[in-house]
Amino acid sequence: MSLLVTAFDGIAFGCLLFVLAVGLTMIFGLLDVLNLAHGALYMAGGYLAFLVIGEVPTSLAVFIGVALLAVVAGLVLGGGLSVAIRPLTRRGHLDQALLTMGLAILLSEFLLQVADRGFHSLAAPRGLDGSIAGSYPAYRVAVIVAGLAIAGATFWIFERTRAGALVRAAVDDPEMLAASGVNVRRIRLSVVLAGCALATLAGVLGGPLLNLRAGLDTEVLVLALIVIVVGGLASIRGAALGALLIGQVQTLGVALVPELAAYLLFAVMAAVLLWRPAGLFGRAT
Amino acid sequence: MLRLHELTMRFGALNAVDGVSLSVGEGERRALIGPNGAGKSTLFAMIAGALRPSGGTIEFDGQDVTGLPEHRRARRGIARTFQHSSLFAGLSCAENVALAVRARRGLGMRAWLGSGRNMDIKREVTGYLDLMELSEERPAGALSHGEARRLEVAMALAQQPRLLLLDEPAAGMSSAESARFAELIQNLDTTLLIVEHDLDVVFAVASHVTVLASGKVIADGSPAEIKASAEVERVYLGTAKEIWC
Amino acid sequence: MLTVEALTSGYGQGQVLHEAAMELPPGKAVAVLGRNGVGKTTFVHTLMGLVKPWSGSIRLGDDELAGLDTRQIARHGVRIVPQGRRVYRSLTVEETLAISSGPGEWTIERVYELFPSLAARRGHRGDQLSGGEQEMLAIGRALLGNPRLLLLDEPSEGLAPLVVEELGRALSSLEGMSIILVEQNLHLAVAVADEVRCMVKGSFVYQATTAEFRRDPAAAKEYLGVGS
Amino acid sequence: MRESVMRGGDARMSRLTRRLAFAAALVLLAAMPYMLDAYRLDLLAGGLAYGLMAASLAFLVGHGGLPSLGHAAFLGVGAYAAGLTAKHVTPNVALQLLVAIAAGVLFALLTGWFAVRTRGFFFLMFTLAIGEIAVQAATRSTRVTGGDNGLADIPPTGLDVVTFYWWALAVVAVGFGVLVLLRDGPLGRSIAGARENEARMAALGYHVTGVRLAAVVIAGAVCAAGGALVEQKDTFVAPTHLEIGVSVLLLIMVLLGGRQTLIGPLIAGVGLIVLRSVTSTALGELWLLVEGALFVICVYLLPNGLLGRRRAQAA
Repeated sequence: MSLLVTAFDGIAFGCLLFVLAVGLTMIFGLLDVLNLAHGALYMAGGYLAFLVIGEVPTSLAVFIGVALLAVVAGLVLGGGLSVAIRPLTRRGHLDQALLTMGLAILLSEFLLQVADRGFHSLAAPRGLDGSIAGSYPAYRVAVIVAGLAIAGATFWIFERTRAGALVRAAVDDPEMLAASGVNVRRIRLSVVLAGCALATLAGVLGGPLLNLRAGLDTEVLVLALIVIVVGGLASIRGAALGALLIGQVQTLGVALVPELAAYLLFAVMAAVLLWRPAGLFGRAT
Repeated sequence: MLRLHELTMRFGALNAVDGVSLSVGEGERRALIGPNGAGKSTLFAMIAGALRPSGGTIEFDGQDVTGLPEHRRARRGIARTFQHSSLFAGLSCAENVALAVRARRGLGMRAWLGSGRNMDIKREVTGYLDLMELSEERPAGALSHGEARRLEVAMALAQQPRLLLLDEPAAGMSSAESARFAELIQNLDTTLLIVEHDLDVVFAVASHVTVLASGKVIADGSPAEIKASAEVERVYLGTAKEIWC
Repeated sequence: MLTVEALTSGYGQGQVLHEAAMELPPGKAVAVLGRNGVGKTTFVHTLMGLVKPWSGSIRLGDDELAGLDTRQIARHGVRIVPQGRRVYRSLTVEETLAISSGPGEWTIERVYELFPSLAARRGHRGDQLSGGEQEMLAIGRALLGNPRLLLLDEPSEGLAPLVVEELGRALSSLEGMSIILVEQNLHLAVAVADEVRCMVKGSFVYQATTAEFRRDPAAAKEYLGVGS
Repeated sequence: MRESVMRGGDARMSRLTRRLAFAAALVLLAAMPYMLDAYRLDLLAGGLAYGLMAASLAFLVGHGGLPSLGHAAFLGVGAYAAGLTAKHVTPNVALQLLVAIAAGVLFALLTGWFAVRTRGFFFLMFTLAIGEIAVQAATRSTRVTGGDNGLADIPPTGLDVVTFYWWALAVVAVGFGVLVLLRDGPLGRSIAGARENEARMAALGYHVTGVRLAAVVIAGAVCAAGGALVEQKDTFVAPTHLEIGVSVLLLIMVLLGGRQTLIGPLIAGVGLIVLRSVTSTALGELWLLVEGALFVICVYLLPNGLLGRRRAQAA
């Protein structure tokens, strides 16, 4: 039974990881930029909510309002990010990664200065702070529902709409898309904005699950990176599958073999890289 | 010395190279020609070891090397140049060639070398650079196109290969450059296999010519025979005379 | 219609086009012929802005295209069917055509009429198509932009003879469209083109109507054949 | 590379001047105990250790073209190995150092074996993940490492501040010398070759994966030596020593000093550690913000680092 609960926790965690990783993987697919500020964006969402509503439970409406506020913040930060990386387009991958890492430090340290360096956690909104089916926390179920809804919406947009088709085409062959007269730069900008907004949204969603603290940005960034290493770059399916897998590995690992949990993640990543160097859904280059 | 037997490479449904058998004798200078998509580059990559064939065997010096990785073939004496100059752009010309010399002498992984050996290597490097008319200290990334092509060859020569594979060495050269280049190649005494579009270069350099079309060998002979072959003219000019009034 | 003057370009340090000059009469199809590696692909890539011109001029009607980026050139009504087709691998036929479609006389239905076998595969992704179907999709994608100038780069490469014939019929039916066709397959080239240009070492050295070209096997032998 | 490009025909002469400068700097540093008080000497020893680790990272990133985002893991491996040796085996600092280096080599082989098979972004991500996983491992393996509280009760080295400073200086000088010699030797050139063009290296007969792995092992071993010094100086090591922040600090040193050189990051390392300590009372936790800003400024304005820029102008 407790194992089942843990597995369920893993699903909730996996959903959270997906919301975070999907933006990371698409920004990479379209811009060829590894956004190491993605973890800091997550943290920004969480701290924004903490600064607005504190640690006391609020009504669901207020919580949702804060989540929307975080989305707006994500859009703004995403705009800043795409302006910041533009001068470096010709400077190679390392410089771009280093820049986003520098921005991540600035952002997360700024947040820690504004709040403080202690541990904080958001409270689940009223109505979702109880438990269902005996003892399972209702908020985790809500995260699963929200995660699945976001995943579903993402899939629908990418796979069923014209906008999604344009994004996929821009990943496949941006040059040919430009040769059809499409403004590829605008598509890239939209994806950066959407990806960053999803990251800050994930920060609010995850607020009641993971403690807000110094170092949170790197921790979630690394998990999201492992997700896309495992799933394959620029693949939505890969991000989804990777997120669920890593969510389980991490949650079950920590519960069952706490001393080995870290190596378990490494082992999964190494195994996938050896077996399929481009990730489960990645493209061989 | 090099013997290909029924060599085949499939990409999906396409047979890029389709049962090619071919042998190159010691000291021969063989050119491979054919229209785009004939499979020349694929064949080349298989001989060099960069691609694993889907079928058939490659024999070098009487031994089956089909399964050997590229760097092991290089050590057995197969050297290649690349279709698009593939140099160490940030390193000097001398360092480019020195990497090849040290690799051949098995010194590439040594932590340190005595000055005697270093001088020895330097002398050898200078020799190859002189042969290809290049200066030592310029970074490879700053060379003109023709110079870069010559540095390609200098590096391959520094491997002292028994078989030298040249992949479109004259591509992008001016007529004057490619004529001078053909002269330089003619003076080498290595067994050569060369893929080249510039037919002037091919006929100036090659002792034998093999023509490939749609992955198959369609003609094989001396340059004179190839020039006269109706079959070769057909693949180059289209399927038939019927378009001519 | 299209006037190209003294066009030079290349990759990195390697110059490929040497003062290439040609004219395309409005509504005509011109075949660009030449041996491997003479710069035909670079020529169409430079027209499309995929390779930046070093110098020279590309005038389409009254517009100067040299120096514009690919998207701007596309906005001026140029479309390319590239070598190797480069269809979007993760988009279905239907999706590819939908995102390529602009206002004008070409509609998705009309593309399906031109290539019935494409209609049958409308739900398949680009990487699930055969070479011939990919070629048709690439052509359809270009046509939906209602191009003033259509660039075709070796459409017959790697295709079976029957498929090439079907392509030839389809392309011949585009009567009145301004086309530059790079081809190795002389059959297809003379079937589709009104005029012929031959390229040697990055420059145009020969021009003739297709009819004149067909009476002049010596020219073909000189510019395209093996003997010298 | 860009460096070897800039070395013109006067390479031999500049090598001589460089050796002289190195010797002079060494003499000057060795004389520091007669000029500085114990506190500053201790600080300088720490700075030198970080400088050495920055140089090892520059070897990997600049010379090897292998951009590691988790180099602090090697610091941690060296520090924990030295600390555990001190605690359970021997008080001999040299033996502790050797164990640390051996641990660094082992860790480099273990993780590098996977890492060098990846390219570009995968390498970045992989090293970042290795670094983070190392932190977790150090935190969670409470029985061995003391978990979050760090490895406590490490017996002191028994060396006084001056003697320890000389010991640290000797280790840094030798470590740095080894890096320079290896960079300029055949293996170092092969590593540069693998950075510039892997395909060509394979065609020349090199085992590229092996060459790349050698770069990781060299950098890892030298960094572990630096980690051992850090532990010996403070007789303490905790998971915070491995955190991404430390990797970032090392990267800033590399960027600031210029990734094409080894000496630049060494100097930047010493400078940054001293600067951090001097300003720590004034800035407090704002230091990390300063660090982030420094990082961003480096990427934008100093692609070649302070030293690299000067060299480019001189050439």
